[in-house]
Amino acid sequence: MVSSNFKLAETINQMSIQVKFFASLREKVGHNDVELASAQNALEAWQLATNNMTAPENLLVAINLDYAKLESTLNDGDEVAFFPPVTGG
Amino acid sequence: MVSSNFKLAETINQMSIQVKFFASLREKVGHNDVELASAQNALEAWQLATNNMTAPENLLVAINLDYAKLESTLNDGDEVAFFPPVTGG
Amino acid sequence: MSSWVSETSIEPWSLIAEQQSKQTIQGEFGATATFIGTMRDFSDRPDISRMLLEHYPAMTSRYLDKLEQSAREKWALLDCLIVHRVGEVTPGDAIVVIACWSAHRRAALDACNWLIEELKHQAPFWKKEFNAQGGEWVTGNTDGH
Amino acid sequence: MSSWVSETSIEPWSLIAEQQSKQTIQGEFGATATFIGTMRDFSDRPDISRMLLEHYPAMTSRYLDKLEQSAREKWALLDCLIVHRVGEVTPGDAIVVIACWSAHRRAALDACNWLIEELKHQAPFWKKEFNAQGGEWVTGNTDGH
Repeated sequence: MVSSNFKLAETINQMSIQVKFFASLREKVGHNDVELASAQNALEAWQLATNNMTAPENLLVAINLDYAKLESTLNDGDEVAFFPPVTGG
Repeated sequence: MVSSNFKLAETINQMSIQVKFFASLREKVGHNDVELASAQNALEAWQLATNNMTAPENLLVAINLDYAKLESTLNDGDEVAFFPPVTGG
Repeated sequence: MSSWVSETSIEPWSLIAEQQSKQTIQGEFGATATFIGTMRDFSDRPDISRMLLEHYPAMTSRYLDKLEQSAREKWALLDCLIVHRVGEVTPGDAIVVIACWSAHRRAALDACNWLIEELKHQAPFWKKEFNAQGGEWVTGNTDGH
Repeated sequence: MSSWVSETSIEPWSLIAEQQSKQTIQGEFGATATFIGTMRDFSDRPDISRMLLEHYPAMTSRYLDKLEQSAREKWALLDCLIVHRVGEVTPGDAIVVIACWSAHRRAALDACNWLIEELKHQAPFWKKEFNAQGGEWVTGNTDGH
């Protein structure tokens, strides 16, 4: 029981945030995917995953596949993606 | 020479105007094509070719394949067409 | 650029593919916009079984050419196709095919939109619809809604 | 209704014809509007030889579905098709195919126009163009002119 509770506490403190980069940002940052153990919001995830690179002005953010903001709060299990303006079609 | 001049005079006095009707107007008037020996304008052509039928309000007129008006003057050799609003496409 | 009237059944996607296969603008065009008008089995009246498409042949070709010409003057089109069916059609048959090719998308989209509206209000075609109650001439084109 | 991403070459007119062959709306639809986006051999830079289309797969399918759903809420569409190419393409290759079917023409035309604009500004696709000088990411979609 004690061991099990201890593990639970550990899980609560240690979030899992998946960070993804696409297109020119992927090349600039130098990697596709990073897993973070904690990040309060998208901005903190950006800072941690890029070693404090300055965020471009036209940076787009998606949390769990929907557009979001840099100030948007992150929760355990979230996937946050950073990318430049889209150019499909 | 005399005979030839006489023929020329005849041609000048006697115009040839082709009158055409389309769609519901063709059915209403009861014929497609009429040739008139003279008509000053489209309205007169309508009156002569339809036995003075009242012209419908939405009547469309084309002279030599271009939209025209009932008051538009006719010249020898002209083709004047009468039809209801177009419904293609 | 081509426009014509067809007295026999038209297959829109084959027509457009064929037009494209004859083009020499590959790499130049970035946009194709098309509109296909197809016969429905209803109008203001239900259960339309067939339709007769009448036209004024000499004026029709002149007007289809004119429409194409005007569209080319208004927009930077690389190619354009207008085909209109005449004669007897049944529900599901294509009535009109319009396709516009351009480098950038607004030209093709706007020209295609303009062409179908102009065609509907200018080109000398008339529809007579038949159902069990008999034939009736369509009295006017709507605004498309 | 269907939307998908294709990793291999797409042939627009066959795709649309095939979609239509699966429909059960014959006699109901009177209008089909389509837009095809095709790769050009130029952009702001000349002589583009190839292009890489990257996307964010999970978000892309979600967004194409969302776009279709929104279009159906805004207009009375009977069917809708959205296909977007990813991977490496060369000039003349189709990049996007949009087709809308409706009873009356304004719905299909307006929905098609709206869908291409929304797709260009919302769906997570990115283009990297290559010419003899190397590769460059396209920095933003234009307003279509």
